[in-house]
Amino acid sequence: MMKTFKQLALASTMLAFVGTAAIADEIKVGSVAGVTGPIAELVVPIVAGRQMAADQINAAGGLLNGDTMTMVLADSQCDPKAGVDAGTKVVNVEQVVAIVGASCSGATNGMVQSVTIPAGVVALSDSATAPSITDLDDNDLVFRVAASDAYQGAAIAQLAWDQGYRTLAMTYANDDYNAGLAGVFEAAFKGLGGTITSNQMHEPNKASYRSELSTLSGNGAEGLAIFAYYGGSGIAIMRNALEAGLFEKFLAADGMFDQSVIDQIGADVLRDNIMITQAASDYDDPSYVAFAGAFEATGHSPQAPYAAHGYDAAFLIALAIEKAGSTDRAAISAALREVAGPPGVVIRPGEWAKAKAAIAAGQDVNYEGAVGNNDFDGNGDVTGLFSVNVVGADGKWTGNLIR
Amino acid sequence: MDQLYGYSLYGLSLLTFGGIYAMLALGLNIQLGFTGLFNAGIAGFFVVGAYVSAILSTAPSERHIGGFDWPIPFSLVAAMVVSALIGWAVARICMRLRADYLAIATLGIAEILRLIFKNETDLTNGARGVSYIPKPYESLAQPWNHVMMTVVVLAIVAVLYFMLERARKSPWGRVMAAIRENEDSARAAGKNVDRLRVQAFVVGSAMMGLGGGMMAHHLKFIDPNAADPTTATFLVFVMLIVGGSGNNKGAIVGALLMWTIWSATEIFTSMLPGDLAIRSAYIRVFLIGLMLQIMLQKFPQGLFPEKRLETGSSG
Amino acid sequence: MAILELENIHGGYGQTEILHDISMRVEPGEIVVIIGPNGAGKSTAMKSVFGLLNLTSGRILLDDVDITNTPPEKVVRQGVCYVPQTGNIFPNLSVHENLEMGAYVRQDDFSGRLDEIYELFPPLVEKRNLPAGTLSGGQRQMVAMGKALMLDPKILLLDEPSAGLSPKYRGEIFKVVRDINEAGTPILMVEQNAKQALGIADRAYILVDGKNRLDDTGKNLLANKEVAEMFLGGGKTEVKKPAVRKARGTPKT
Amino acid sequence: MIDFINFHLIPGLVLGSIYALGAIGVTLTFGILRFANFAHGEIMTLGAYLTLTMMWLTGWHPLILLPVTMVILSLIVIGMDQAFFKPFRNSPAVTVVIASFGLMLMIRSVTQFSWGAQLQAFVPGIQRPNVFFDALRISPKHILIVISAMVLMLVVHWVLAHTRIGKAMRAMSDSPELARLTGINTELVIKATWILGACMAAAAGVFLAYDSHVSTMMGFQILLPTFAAAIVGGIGRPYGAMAGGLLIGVTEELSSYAWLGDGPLLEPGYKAGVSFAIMIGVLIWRPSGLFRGRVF
Repeated sequence: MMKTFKQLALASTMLAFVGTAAIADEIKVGSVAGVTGPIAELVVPIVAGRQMAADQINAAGGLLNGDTMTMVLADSQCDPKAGVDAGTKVVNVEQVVAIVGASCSGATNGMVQSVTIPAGVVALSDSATAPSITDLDDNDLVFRVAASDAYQGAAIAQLAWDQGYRTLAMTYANDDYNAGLAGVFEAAFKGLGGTITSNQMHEPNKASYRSELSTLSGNGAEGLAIFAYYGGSGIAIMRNALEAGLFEKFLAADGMFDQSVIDQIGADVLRDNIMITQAASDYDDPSYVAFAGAFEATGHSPQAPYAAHGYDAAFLIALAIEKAGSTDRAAISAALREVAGPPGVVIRPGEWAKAKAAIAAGQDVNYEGAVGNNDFDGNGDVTGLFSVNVVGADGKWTGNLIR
Repeated sequence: MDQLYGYSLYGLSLLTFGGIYAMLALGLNIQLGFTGLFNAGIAGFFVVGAYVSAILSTAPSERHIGGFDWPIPFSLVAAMVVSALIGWAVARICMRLRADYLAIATLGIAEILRLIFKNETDLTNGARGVSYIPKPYESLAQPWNHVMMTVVVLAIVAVLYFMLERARKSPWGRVMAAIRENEDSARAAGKNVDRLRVQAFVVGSAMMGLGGGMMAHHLKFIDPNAADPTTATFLVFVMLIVGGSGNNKGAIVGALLMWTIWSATEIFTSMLPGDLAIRSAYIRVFLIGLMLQIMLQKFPQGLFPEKRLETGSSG
Repeated sequence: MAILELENIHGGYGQTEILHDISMRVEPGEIVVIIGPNGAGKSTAMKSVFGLLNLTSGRILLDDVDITNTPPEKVVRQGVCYVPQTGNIFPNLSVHENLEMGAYVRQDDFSGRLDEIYELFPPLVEKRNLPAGTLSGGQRQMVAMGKALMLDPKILLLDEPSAGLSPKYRGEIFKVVRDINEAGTPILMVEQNAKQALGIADRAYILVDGKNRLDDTGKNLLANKEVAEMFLGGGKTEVKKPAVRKARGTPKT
Repeated sequence: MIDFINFHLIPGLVLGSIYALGAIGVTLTFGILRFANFAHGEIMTLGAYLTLTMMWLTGWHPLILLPVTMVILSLIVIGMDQAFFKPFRNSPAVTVVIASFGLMLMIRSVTQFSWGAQLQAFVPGIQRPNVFFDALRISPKHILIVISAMVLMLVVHWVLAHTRIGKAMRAMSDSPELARLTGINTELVIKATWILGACMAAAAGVFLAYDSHVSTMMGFQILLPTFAAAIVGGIGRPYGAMAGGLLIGVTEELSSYAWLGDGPLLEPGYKAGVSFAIMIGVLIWRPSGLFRGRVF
């Protein structure tokens, strides 16, 4: 027992040492994400995206007077309890100047309402998409680069309509993200004149969805719209549906956008049969290309859902700090809008040195990010650009911006 | 200076969370510690209390039924009453079951409760949760809002503690201890064992409902994910076992200590570079499991072993 | 040379001492009976042989080998078999499987022994594939004894084999006990039915309050006036009996 | 009607076979060691990941690797027993159950740490079902899963009914005290119990992964239905567990069949609650399980 205690004590001393060693000239930004919990598999690339932004910035001169930008990770577990706890830690103990996160809408809702708004810290979420975040009474302290489901739901509905779908069956995982998206989609598709033959909620993480699919397929729909995380239930549903021959055509949103969908189901089966919208920039857009090249070099797929958002969010926070010229939380919050939208020198991913020079010269900057122009509206939301993605000849997703 | 101020605020947060968990742990202590009832469905009573208090106290909203704009004290009482009623129903049904059967049954019931709150979208806004839950003293300027929240939580814990200590030393508490030690002889001595057990279960459930309600007010937001069994059930068990099952002081200290460990370890692990920081989140869970094992194997009585009362000649 | 010898043992469960200086022995070929009032430590004394309680002093010798505080699974391997008063069969196993379990520690072929057991207990033959829990009380007792005899033990310990049985079965069980003994197995037995037990006993020990009170041959004790008053008397004991039964119902006395 | 068989009954049987295999381990532990092992779900998960790792190394079919997985998993589980359960042999059930909570958290984090949270698949691509009689659609992997599960259940039956150690396991499940008095080496029986349970858990995990995918939470997600299966069948009764598993699996799938009108009988969102509801019902009205009395 004593031995265990000694080892623990030793370990914590070492950690404390690492901590103190890094404190010199660093500016901390909170990185709150659902590292454990139901979307653990999605979070890894998102955090990597945020980290890559910080690494690039530090390599290109750092913040303000060469200070290091440190992303302080805290686990929000997709649980509002953990979200509040994580927010408290980064705000009070780590004294972060701003926060990127949290991941899930529920954790974000708790964190901002209970912690960051009262504390006056700006929170910029890269993946919380619930419409309920839009109308928070937030003193301009809550922003997101992920478009509200209200936009994406409508975008998928329009896409489906344009592709000639008139009757669709739909199913959604019962979680904060997918339930919101499904609601918007249903209303929008019906508004266009389409018919939803059957709409079913499902509980994620079940071993089989065959009986649900059988009910869904009853009324002769042309395809199935799936709102789910690929890991929680999305892949299982598509697999079950294809194996049973119940549906051949699928529509989905960015929770399903991952290479593992193709890897696990098979490119040949999915080619021409699936369309996934994703909040993203045009893949030919120089901003996206700049991000994708660098991110791929870190060993992650640039197409991973919300990874580019993570990058943009961290980069925007850095720009706001630089623009504010200080680590004052209120000043950063005020500067965030200015650096995100026009007018100003256009800054693209990776162009930190250019941004730093422009700001030093007193110019305005306008970040055009990997996922779009990131211009915030009055509620701190972005309209977002969406791409439609299909399976390309190489077995990878290929996307085109929806105009 | 800022750093010190920040640490103080974090300290308040630890006390608030720890205090709310202490309510859950005290509730569990009545059931498991005093009476030997193995309730593995803490999350169920927690989520009931949280939603009841949340919906009653919020301003009217289109997203869910109500709100009813009740003052927080009233909504908390309602949360306790509803949790107690559900506890009563569960107890009536499950009281005859052997310890581990009871655990599995209550775990299943908690899961069903969570599914109800998640699926009955018209009532609860489903998975999207309830927002704008009022928080006691939130209009005060920082840090006094935090200070007052902590004071409220700790005051409730203190009241519960004194009530439970009195109950433990009362004839009622002695009979409970006697039942746990030897059910047959308590029965032989003419005690209505089943009724007393139901009482203990109901009181414990009400306290878990109170904890859930306080958590909703503290978070200002609640969704079904907050009733995740790992942090709403298992963590409470760890707290009680570490503190000392059967000892109210142990339940409180266990809750405060384990919450601090649960929360504060991350401050260290997040200093690890990149990928390791993510992976260390898993290690944190591992350490909690290991700690539980070490406590159970080396210190099964916990930090505060139960003070055995003389159960008298009736036992 | 005694098969089994208890020398001045003290001990009990946990901290409570129940046996205060008990000595007894079983010679080859004997039936030895332990009788005594309730709570005298009769069953406890028997369990002490099986390493089921904590002995603080004294020793237990099996064939002059010290087996004090040896755990039960090892005592069985030394050739001592014990039939507890209750829970002495595996109710969900068939009769046949119960007997096979009795031979668990045997590595050799025991089919011959199985036949002998069925010969000793003919009613079991047609029930051999039924779960033992479905049998009547007397037949269960046969299964329990048969199971214990599978090892052809050096000595057989029986804890109140006739408890709870109807008078008809009781007689049968005592007959079986004598048959077993006549086939060469020494028996140490605790009994409430003192009269019948002393009738078949070569020698008997009377324990009171965890101490030796009397020991003599079965015949002499049957004739002993004090014993007659304590255990064999007329109406007095009959009145006492229900009370005794009830008290016995409390767990693990 | 054919839809009923294709999309409700057959998936129910597949799922039920998996539950049944898991429930055998749960029920054996419950019967012989007298506690509900909450770590059993993570043991199933571990089985799936071990197989996955070996598939990366060898490229062989998961079912061929299953025996190897069984051996490795058995060794791991026996090690766990020595380190984390043996100290509690004489403790009350509550303590051991809480210890198993702890172990559950530990195994899960080790799995997440070692293999990451990312979803994995045994076999990429999908497998179209074979069509029999123009209407009956059964996927080859489902045939494989159900048949393998049946074979394994027969093996379990054979072990319990005809081997010395199997009978000793049942004896100890009946009465641990008498088992000791009979000279049964209880530690050996406990080891055998873990081995048999681990082998079945390995199969359950591998079949589940083979039918869908490998994830770190997969075992925990089927843990409660597995408990339900064990309880419905009567705790400590492997044959009951098999029947209970099939019953729970089929009922879960049938609950959302359109028995009345067009809509599903029960909203699929509540599907996860079906097994708990059955379990609680059984606990209340028939605590000894559906198959009281003679079990074999």
